[in-house]
Amino acid sequence: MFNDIIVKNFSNPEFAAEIDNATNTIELGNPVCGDRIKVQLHIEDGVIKKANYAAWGCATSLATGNVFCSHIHGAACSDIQSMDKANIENMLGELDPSQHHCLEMLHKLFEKLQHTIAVQ
Amino acid sequence: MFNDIIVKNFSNPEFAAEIDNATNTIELGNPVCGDRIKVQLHIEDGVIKKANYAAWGCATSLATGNVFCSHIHGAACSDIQSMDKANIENMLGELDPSQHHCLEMLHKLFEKLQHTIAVQ
Amino acid sequence: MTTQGYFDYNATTPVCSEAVNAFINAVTQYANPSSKYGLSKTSNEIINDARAQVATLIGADTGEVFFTSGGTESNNWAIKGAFFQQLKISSTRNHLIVSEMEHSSVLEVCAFLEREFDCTVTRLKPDSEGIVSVAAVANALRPETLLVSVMMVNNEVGSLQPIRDIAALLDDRASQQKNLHDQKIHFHVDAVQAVGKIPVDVRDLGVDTMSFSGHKFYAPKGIGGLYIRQGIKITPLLHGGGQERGLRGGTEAIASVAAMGAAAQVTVNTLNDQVVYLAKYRELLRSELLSVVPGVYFHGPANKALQAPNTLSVCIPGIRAEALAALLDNMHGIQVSLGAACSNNKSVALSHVLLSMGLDEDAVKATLRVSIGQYTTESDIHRFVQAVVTGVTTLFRISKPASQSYVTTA
Amino acid sequence: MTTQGYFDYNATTPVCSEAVNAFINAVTQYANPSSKYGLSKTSNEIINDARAQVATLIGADTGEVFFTSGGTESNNWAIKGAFFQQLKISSTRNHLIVSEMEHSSVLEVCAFLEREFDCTVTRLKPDSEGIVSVAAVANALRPETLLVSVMMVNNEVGSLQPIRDIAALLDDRASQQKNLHDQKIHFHVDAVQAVGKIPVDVRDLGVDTMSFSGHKFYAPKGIGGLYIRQGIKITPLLHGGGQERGLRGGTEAIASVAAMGAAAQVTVNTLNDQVVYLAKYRELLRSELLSVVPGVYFHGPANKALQAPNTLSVCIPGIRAEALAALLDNMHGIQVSLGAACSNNKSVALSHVLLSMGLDEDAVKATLRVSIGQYTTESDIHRFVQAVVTGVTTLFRISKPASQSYVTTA
Ligand SMILES: Cc1ncc(COP(=O)(O)O)c(C=O)c1O
Ligand SMILES: Cc1ncc(COP(=O)(O)O)c(C=O)c1O
Repeated sequence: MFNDIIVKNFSNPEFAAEIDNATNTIELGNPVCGDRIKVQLHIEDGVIKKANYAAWGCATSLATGNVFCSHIHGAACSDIQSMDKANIENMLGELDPSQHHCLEMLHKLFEKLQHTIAVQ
Repeated sequence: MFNDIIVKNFSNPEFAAEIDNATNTIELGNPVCGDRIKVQLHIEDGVIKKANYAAWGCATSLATGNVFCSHIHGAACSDIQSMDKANIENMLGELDPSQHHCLEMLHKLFEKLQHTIAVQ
Repeated sequence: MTTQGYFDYNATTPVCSEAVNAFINAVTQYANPSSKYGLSKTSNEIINDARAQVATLIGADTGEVFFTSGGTESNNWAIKGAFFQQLKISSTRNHLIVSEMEHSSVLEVCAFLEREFDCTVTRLKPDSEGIVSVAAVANALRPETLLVSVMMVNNEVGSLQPIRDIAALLDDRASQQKNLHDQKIHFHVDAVQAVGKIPVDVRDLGVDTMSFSGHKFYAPKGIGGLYIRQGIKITPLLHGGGQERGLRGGTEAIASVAAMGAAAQVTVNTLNDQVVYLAKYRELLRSELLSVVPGVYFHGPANKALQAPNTLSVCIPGIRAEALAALLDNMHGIQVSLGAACSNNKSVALSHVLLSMGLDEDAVKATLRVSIGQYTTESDIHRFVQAVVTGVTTLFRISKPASQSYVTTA
Repeated sequence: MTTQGYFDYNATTPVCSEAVNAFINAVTQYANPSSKYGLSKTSNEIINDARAQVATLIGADTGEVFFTSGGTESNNWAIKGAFFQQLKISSTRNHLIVSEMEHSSVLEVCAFLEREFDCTVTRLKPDSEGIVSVAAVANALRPETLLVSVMMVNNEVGSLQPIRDIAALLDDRASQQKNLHDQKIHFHVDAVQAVGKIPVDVRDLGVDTMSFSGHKFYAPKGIGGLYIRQGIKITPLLHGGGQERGLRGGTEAIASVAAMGAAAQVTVNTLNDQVVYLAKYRELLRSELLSVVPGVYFHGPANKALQAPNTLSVCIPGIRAEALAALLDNMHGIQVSLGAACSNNKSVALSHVLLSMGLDEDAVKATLRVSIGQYTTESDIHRFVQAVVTGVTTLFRISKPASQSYVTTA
């Protein structure tokens, strides 16, 4: 069963789109269940001006892409860099055991984003 | 479960009594379940003037004693002698398998009665 | 249906209105609890709620309660499950100990294992009051003992067995003296006649598995459960889909489960009162019978605290209980159980429980089981005693002369 | 509860009002059918009536119908029962043949016997349409074969298996060529997805044992049965009191039995019509989906006569069925089943049925099971197709770009 955050984000995935002028791309795959998420970013002046995503996978992973984008869209890179695991932990709400791999994916996405920002 | 004949005969056993001036006595025991029936008769002028019984056993066997007495009470000895198995077969009504031993007892009672009359 | 003549609550109980209503409410929630959509949420909640209600009744954690189709399945599961679980590890731990007065669903399982597998069964005789002693269990223990199964309350005489003490004995044994395989002996308890009738607390008792059955405490027939203590492993009896945490397959009987939960809840709320007034009624029954039925006496524990409050095993020497029961049923609409019944043309089935207590055939045939419950009233008791007197009088009128004379067999 | 979004009748069915009413009427008849007093007469009549209703539904004699707690118990009983029955006579007849697409309650029983006893199991692959061939069964037979178990209708793709032909094969084998122990091979059939959905006649089929489950034909969950052909002997699974003619212990679940009887009666009266209109709706569903969902195709028999009229296995390449099902559920209140589901953090459970038919992982993950029933209306079907289109559109919007690009794993 899905919690409200997950339902809202997979049934109305506002950030599911492509960016023409992406400055960066983050990609992630889960080798076990085959979920894939690709996030395109437009970063300018230390701010994530735009974040969009595409995904292929279970409902929770589709929601995860949208949750990720909604949290980083418009955020300052410095704020992203200062985030830690605890901030991310509750973003998807309460999950069933079968959905936990999506939280792992979300953590990975933030890690990758932090890395992307760091090396910029 | 008991059929109506059995219920009527064990719940209101009219012939359960002792005869002071009995001319004959028939006794029967079932070695398996321990049922016992003792019938006292007053036979005079070729007629069974009186038949009473005592019994110790299951409800169906108590009924059997009463059914037996009610059929022979007042009967002519000659009528008894001309009875065959078929006449007796339905006297107890329909029986469960657990009650069939009482039909056997009834047959035995008639046999004994016929023998008693014959040797008189 | 009226219950004023019903004196056979140990056979089964009428279903309480709370249980019927719970069934009716739950039966419309048709979604399969194993399904992954929203509709299944309610089905799951119904099951979880019922599991919590039942767990409360027996003092278990919800994770320790498994639903089954009744006491028979629970007993089969526990004993075969413990046996087959062990079979993987060692075929030399193959000794079972049970009491002679167990329910057929325990005895038949043991006979099956004995017949089909390399397995030995010790059957312990209870004493004349219907109680199995801890010493008897202790004496029967062997290095290869795998399981002990003793019922909590006997269904025919209501005797309470020393479950807590047997559990302590087995625990002691496990800690002191290592048995052949360093494995604790599995202690199964058939509490089908206890749960709902006396307070039962699995933690306090220290049992490994424990059976119960809904229809003995005002739930519908065909639903029951098995308590499996946390950490205890038994092989499933019904292999299948992953229901009941993988241990009991089969789509959950939601509506019946809900009904049993509701009945458990009612019991939790009323048990303390019931225990008191049922014992009072039982003693009323006993004293009234004593005052009006010549020679009547009772089987079971002399110490009344060791008897289920709702059960009385009544012996009326000189009569056949079967005949009295027939009179009670047909003349008075009263239902009781028997110590013996003609089972077919050639044999009489005598209660193995009463025989195990050392009763002779005549005494067994003269025994009625009277068991009362939450719908029994004081006036039902008076009416019952009156009917017994009438019946006994009729029987004595029929049998007195014959029973005194010598009778030759045919 | 509304059923307009319910497309999962193979998982379970709503309970029909006739069954609920039968339950409510029967539940007041509280007497234990095994008791000997008059009050038990009604309880017994209720059970006898229900047994006759169920026997009519499957073309059996009443003496051949045994009530159980459901399909899982019936499958466990038949297979373990045939195995243990044989074990007495010979431990060398120890080979079982089943199909790979059986329900877990068959497969898990076989795995248990294989693991714990000296026993070999051959698992037959169905063809790509989900049908096990008679030739495959014939090839797998060995002198030591004890049992063949093949389901009548598969629960996921609805494929009908050649039961009559397999029975004939086994009969032939028994008459021509004596096997190792001169004993006929036991033929068990899991007909849980057949009874109530297509006409079933045990005489015509020639099976030895056959399972069915009430909740698949509008009775409550937790009640079912096993047909045991006259003369066939299997060991009990639930040992105990002499219920069900000594073969299945446990106080009878009277009210649930009555409910299943009533549901069987309704089915007998309506089945012929249902078979026709459900097949019509299924084809409507198929053609509508074909016309609006790009790339959609269906698993199962090409010959539609070989598929249960109520079942459609739908594959939509390029999407995850799990995600579509979540949208259908949460946006439209529609329930379907899946070919695959994330089962925990580390694995995905892929349908063993679809895999056995040779489908690859992507196809399995893209498969929905749609199953309809007596409450489905034509407008439900239109609404369903509309919802699928909306869902697929959303999913393609999310996934299109990503699914086309190469993605490295984390
Ligand atoms: C083919 C098949 N066999 C057996 C079962 C098990 O039946 P039950 O849920 O009544 O135990 C099911 C359904 O769950 C099934 O689809
Ligand atoms: C002591 C005892 N154990 C087990 C059972 C069996 O329970 P069920 O009828 O629910 O299978 C009963 C009652 O029938 C019982 O009295």
